[in-house]
Amino acid sequence: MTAHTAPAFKASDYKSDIKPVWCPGCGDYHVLLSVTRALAELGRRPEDVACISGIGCSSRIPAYVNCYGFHGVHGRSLPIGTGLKVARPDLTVLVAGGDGDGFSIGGNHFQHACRRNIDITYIVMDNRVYGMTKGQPSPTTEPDWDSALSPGGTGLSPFHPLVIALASGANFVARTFSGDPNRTTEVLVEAIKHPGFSFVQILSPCVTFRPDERGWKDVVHTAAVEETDDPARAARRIMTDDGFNIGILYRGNRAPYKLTGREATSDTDQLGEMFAI
Amino acid sequence: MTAHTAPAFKASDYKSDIKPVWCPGCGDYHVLLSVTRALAELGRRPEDVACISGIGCSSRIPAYVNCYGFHGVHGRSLPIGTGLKVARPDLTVLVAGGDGDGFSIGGNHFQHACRRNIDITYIVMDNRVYGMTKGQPSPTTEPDWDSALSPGGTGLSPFHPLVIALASGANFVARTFSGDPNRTTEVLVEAIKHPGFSFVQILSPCVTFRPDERGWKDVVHTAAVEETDDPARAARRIMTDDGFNIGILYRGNRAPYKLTGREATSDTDQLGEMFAI
Amino acid sequence: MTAGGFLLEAAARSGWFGLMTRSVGPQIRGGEAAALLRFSNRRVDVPAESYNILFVVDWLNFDRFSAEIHLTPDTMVIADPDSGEVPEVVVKSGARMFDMPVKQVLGAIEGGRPNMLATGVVGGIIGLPIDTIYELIQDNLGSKGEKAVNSSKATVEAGYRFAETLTDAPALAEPKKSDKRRWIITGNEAAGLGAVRGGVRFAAAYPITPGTEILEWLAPNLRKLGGALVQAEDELASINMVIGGSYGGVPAITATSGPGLALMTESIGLAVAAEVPCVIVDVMRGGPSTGIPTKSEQSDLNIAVYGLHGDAPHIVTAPNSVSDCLFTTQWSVYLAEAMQTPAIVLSDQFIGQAKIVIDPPADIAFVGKRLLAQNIEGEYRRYAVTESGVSPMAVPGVAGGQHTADGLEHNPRGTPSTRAEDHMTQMNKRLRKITGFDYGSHWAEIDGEGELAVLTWGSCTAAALEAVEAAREAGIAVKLISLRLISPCLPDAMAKALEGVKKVLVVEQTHSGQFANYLRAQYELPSEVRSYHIPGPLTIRPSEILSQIQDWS
Amino acid sequence: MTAGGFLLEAAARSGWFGLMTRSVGPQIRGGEAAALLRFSNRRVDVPAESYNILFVVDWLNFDRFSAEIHLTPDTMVIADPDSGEVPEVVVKSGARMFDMPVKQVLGAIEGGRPNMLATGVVGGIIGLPIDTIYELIQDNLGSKGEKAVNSSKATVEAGYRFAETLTDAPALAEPKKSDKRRWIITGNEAAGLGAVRGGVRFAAAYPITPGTEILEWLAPNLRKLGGALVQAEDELASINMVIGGSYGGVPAITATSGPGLALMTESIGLAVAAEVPCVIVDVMRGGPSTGIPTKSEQSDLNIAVYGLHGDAPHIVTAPNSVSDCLFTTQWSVYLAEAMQTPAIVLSDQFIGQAKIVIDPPADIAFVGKRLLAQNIEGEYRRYAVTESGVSPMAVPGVAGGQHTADGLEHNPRGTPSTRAEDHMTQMNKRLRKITGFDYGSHWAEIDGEGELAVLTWGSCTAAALEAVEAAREAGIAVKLISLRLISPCLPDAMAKALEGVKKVLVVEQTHSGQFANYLRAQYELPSEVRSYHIPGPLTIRPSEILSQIQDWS
Ligand SMILES: Cc1ncc(C[n+]2csc(CCOP(=O)(O)OP(=O)(O)O)c2C)c(N)n1
Ligand SMILES: Cc1ncc(C[n+]2csc(CCOP(=O)(O)OP(=O)(O)O)c2C)c(N)n1
Ligand code: SF4
Ligand code: SF4
Ligand SMILES: [Mg+2]
Ligand SMILES: [Mg+2]
Repeated sequence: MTAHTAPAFKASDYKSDIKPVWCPGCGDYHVLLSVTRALAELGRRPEDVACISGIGCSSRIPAYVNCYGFHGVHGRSLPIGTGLKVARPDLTVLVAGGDGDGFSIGGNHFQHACRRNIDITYIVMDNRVYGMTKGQPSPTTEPDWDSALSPGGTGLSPFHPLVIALASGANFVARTFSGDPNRTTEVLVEAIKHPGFSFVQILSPCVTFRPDERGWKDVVHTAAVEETDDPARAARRIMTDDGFNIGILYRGNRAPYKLTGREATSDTDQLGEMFAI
Repeated sequence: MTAHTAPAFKASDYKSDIKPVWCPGCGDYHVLLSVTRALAELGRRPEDVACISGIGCSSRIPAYVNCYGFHGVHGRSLPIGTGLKVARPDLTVLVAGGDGDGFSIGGNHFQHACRRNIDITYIVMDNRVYGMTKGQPSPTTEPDWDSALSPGGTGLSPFHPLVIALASGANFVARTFSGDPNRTTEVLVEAIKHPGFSFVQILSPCVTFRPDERGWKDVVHTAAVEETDDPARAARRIMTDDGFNIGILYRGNRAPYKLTGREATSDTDQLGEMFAI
Repeated sequence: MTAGGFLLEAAARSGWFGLMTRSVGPQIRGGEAAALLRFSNRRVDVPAESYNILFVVDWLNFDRFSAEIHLTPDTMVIADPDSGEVPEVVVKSGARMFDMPVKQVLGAIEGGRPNMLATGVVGGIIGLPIDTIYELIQDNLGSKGEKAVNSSKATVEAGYRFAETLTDAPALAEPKKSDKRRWIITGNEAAGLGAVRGGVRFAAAYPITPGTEILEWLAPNLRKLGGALVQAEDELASINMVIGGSYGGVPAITATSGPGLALMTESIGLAVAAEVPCVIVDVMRGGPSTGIPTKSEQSDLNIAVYGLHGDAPHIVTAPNSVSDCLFTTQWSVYLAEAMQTPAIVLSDQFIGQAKIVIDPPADIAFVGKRLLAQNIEGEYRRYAVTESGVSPMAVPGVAGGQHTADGLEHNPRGTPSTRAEDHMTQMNKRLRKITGFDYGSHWAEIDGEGELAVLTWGSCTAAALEAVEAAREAGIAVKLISLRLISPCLPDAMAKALEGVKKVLVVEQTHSGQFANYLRAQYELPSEVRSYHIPGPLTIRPSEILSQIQDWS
Repeated sequence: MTAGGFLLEAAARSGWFGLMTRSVGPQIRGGEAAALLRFSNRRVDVPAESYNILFVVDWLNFDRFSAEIHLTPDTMVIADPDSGEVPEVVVKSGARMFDMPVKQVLGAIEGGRPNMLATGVVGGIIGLPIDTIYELIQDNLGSKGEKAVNSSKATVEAGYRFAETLTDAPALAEPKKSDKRRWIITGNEAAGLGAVRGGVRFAAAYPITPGTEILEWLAPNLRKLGGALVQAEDELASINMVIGGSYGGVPAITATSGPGLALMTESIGLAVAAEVPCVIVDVMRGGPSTGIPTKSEQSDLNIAVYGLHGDAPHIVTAPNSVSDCLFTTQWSVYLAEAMQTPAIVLSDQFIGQAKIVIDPPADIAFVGKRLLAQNIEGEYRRYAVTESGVSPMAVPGVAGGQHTADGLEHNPRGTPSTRAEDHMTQMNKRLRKITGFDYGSHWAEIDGEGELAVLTWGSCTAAALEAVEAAREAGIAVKLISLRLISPCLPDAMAKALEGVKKVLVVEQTHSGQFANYLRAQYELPSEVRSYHIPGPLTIRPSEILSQIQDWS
């Protein structure tokens, strides 16, 4: 864990008093735990943190974190987070949600948020399913997973969020497993601290519609190689990985979106004068 | 050029009698020429071809091609093309448009169309600008290109359409230059013939808002290496190219979306019976 | 299968009609849930006003349901005395309490489950033949092995035995058997079936509560018909896929709910301008925004009618009951195809998800038939100006029909035009198509006569009908007019329906009175109009409407 | 600068008022184009009914403009006899033809360009001081070097010389000079300035004709004020960025046109439910679908008022002239902030892109002021129920104000709730905020008295005002009521405005009479109502309205 002075906050300071709607055993409980621990570790005051989400089981997380939150509409969390951070560069902005919210309906914002490289952290609780709507395939679902909406499976090659993040320009790319909150907390701390757009995919089982994902705890493994700051190397590694490599895979030094230097040089009266003939 | 028997059609058979609205010198004139030539080369009857687009200067192309056409709304050409091809697998479906239409507002459909890998061909006339709305930066615009909407440039790293296409699962990826209609025609013929989703980026200068792009003719060059069917190799090559490599960069053998075997096994009366107690 | 499902099906097999709705708490899975059933020997389309029997597995968070489950001093409440304190609302209701050692009984049976006990107790009280339930258990659990079947049977039997100990139990009226096998169906399933009966062979899907089941019904069943469903990345894609499929000549549909409809409006406008038929079923839920996804409301009327930018005439219909989802969806496919324009079908969570017993619906004649251009000679004009406004459509594959469908304003050939004349001509044509069409008598259901008319639509209809019938029994003559065709409006038909009517009571499930406002804008109504509008989540009950009628008579 | 720009500015510098619009053909660049100017010694807000002077560079595709450029026997047409055949419509008009060897004159001047010649001819005819034009040339072309300046001057002079040869030329009335420097501004620029005057410091942008210029004006100017504009990937992103920025406490805006507004409605509903203020300017163009992007229409009224799913009360305003874009946008920022709700501003292509000379507008007092929660003690309730409906809003950074803004229905704390009571409470609160607000007199512009009232809105206002003034001169008393606040409706204020009015003529630029329908639904109008509605692309002319008034008097 990163060296730090004794934190002024405990994880419980970031826990709200609202009871999650999640099913017993849902992976998202551990994500919540890791987020609160990471915030405590970073020691940012709850009122200086905002957590923005879309719609889905995972997207319920803002209400359970004691910070400013916004539970927006399905797929639009990143634009809300972007607007907030550009308007208020002083805040720590987390954006969180599911694989459906982030890669299906929200897939365009995902690419463009990576490109824009604003200093926010995007956490996707990837359970390879639409949990909230009761079990339809998401972009990350295996092609042969059977469901009512896609009987026999979609037959489509799954979406590779980490490759897309990297190819689009994200500045920090990591994958963790919700069942390992210690490692997840560490990664989140690094992600939040890293300048620019940080993307963290958290494999978070949906025990209700994907009971098979309980088995993930046995297949995840620490990435064999060291993190890199070379996008091409990172891409090669991720394109050929098995989807269960855990760790920080890319920590780049792309220039983040410029948020500073916003001193007023004019007032509205002066602007009006430009129309005078 | 591919070997073929004497074509039954001439390029002019695919040219409609509607006068393009394009500026004199616009690169899109040559794209139109290449498309009609490619169709003639392939010898598909005009009524069996459909050309679908969104909104933008480039998206005006369907009306200028003598085939079935659909000039849809901004950014949604790929879903229209997808629906059409799934409903009518017998047709040759081309989808065409600009970099704004395809990568900005339509960026989500682009990724997901690549994943879905339906047997259609997607042609993007990339001029690195929004031409139709008079010169705003598009996702492929250079970060320092100055404009009214982004004074001094966007500062963002450009979107890499070929990398995204490849990472998302497109089955054929190529780049050509509108100023070279012979090569463009050849590539289009191959793209249309190749099963699954074929993506062709055509560098097509906007002489009005990007007069500098007239210089493209001097910088484009044939890709130094042979085409490949290994996505990882192709990705490495494209991620490090200068954006002006011309040629077929990836010709894959991913399984296309299954469109066949759609024999009815039931009628609506039988379906109703399932509700009988 | 849930206890409710068992009871409904057993009752249906025994000759009763019935209706079941479900209500759940906020937990995604594993939280509190209630099944609400009503039985009768005639078709029922509305939940019960109050309940005769309440079987309680435990009282945890019962308060969440108390507004939906109306108890009276006649209600029998059967609960485990150890399952927690009886909620105050139950005590206050004066309901008759019966103790049953639920946990103890279940503990005594290996594999004993609460749903089977509930089935047994309720089945026993209302007099369902136990053999029918056994039959059902065999049908449903047979594949799980004899052990599962036997423990279920034993649990049901324990329930029946307990039921025998009860006094003054409510009994059902004699069943009305039928030669034809009745159906059990939800509104969402009925909409799916109506779509394919109307000719739909292509669908595009993005899931959303409570519209998902239509899509999930269509996915396997379109395949069986040789058609296809594509799961889209979002609603912007799904509506455009539908437009693409339909442009190819294949009748196409999608289903969604308010938030999804909002995302589709730009492209629905494209379908209007480019004249591509398509059907969008909006299974309405509580709004605005994400609102209350699991509960019903009629508040998407405004967006459905007025939600497209520009002047964009199109069709809006609404099923007036669970089973009418079949007819109205089928009819809407027919209308969309006939007029080459989008049709929005406004269903809602209540009629979409309620499960109902019905007599098997007749196959109706409405099958989408598009006016096609074939054997084209000479210049083809896609948007040719015709008397009806409908122009023969060439679909890909037809030689000589090449044209570009366009959302830009165009001349009759389809070439973009900014001329005032072309704009006016095409606007008139698009409007004429839908205002000049002969909708027959299907535009509304009209029942009875009276100086007072209840004017309503959609899922309020069944409650209004019960209220009107009750009013008549109480000697008040009331007419019921329920609109199935919401838009366009039919001034002449309405004027005829309103002949002799002096007072109109408009009933709808919205907060702002959207339907009343819409009627006021578009129709000539009698001078006395009252608007009864209550938003969701509770369905409007017949008694509420009845008291409005009585107040005004 | 175009000839039109030179003439307008030269006239303004010399003390005249004026208005310029432009019309172009379908070519993206390089096709036919026309600049339409009207000058006066009082402010003009409507294009001319007919034109006194037509200077023609060439006749190619003139037909495209003939519906917009009304010629009379008084019109002087100056054209090169070698520039093609005079179009029939021109011949038929009986206009006076003057030959000018345009090509020859230009050929004789090195670097001579048609725009300068047009400037010279027209400037000469109407009597603009040539020195003012020289001054302008110096200001605009000085940086291009002396040669460019001199050839421009020479071309202008040639024009003046030609003008001197003309007889019976129309002359302008005496100019009205002012001590204060007048402004030349377009409606889109005025909207941008209004936004920042109202306190906007954040914007998100996706370009679309004809809204782009607002965004392009804001981009550099927000920077100068220490604010920021982000170019978004689409309108779904831009509206949500605006919501995010505003949630951070920074007043925020976006501008778009119909297709973009359609994409935004889902998220505007979020802003309603989550109670986040924001402003969306819709610069309307011809609809439906892509429609006629370069031409004006008022047909987004329906979607602006009714286009959100669910019951979603919000603000809709409309500027009533080019310069009122400033006031109305500024006021809308104020309203949105005060009521913590979205405000949609309905501008249109005509007022957005027309260029006008005005007296410098006064700085008005409306600066957005949000009710903030500060020094929070105890439990913070974001959606606390208050008398006004407005709840103090905690913005990030304020200790103790942590909460989750939500589009799901919620209780006062913001926790999601499906309870009927919470739904009703929050629905009432959201509605109360906007119906109970004191809008002062700004809700409408009211002019004159009469038994006949013209009821209109937006860009039809100026034409209606000219028509009403002409009617008065003809002895007909007419009242004008132009609504600036489209939604919510203010029944009391309208009732007062309609006191003594017996007949109402509703005027709007739509095909279906959207405004008339809306008024009918929401207001009590006198029994005699006539609706004059004409869709785009041509702007409604004062004379059309006048003849409606005369017909009915
Ligand atoms: C516009 C819109 N379309 C569809 C929905 C329905 N919907 C709610 S959540 C969801 C998918 C959630 O999946 P994911 O983001 O993976 O979250 P999870 O529930 O799996 O955590 C969908 C489709 C919606 N709320 N809004
Ligand atoms: C929903 C919507 N938003 C915005 C627009 C405005 N618009 C029309 S074309 C265009 C960009 C076109 O750029 P591109 O696709 O690169 O085409 P080009 O004109 O450069 O060929 C935009 C933003 C629109 N028509 N619809
Ligand atoms: S449905 Fe799946 S993702 Fe949703 S709360 Fe339950 S376990 Fe978690
Ligand atoms: S603006 Fe650019 S892209 Fe558009 S037609 Fe002109 S040159 Fe071509
Ligand atoms: Mg998921
Ligand atoms: Mg472009």
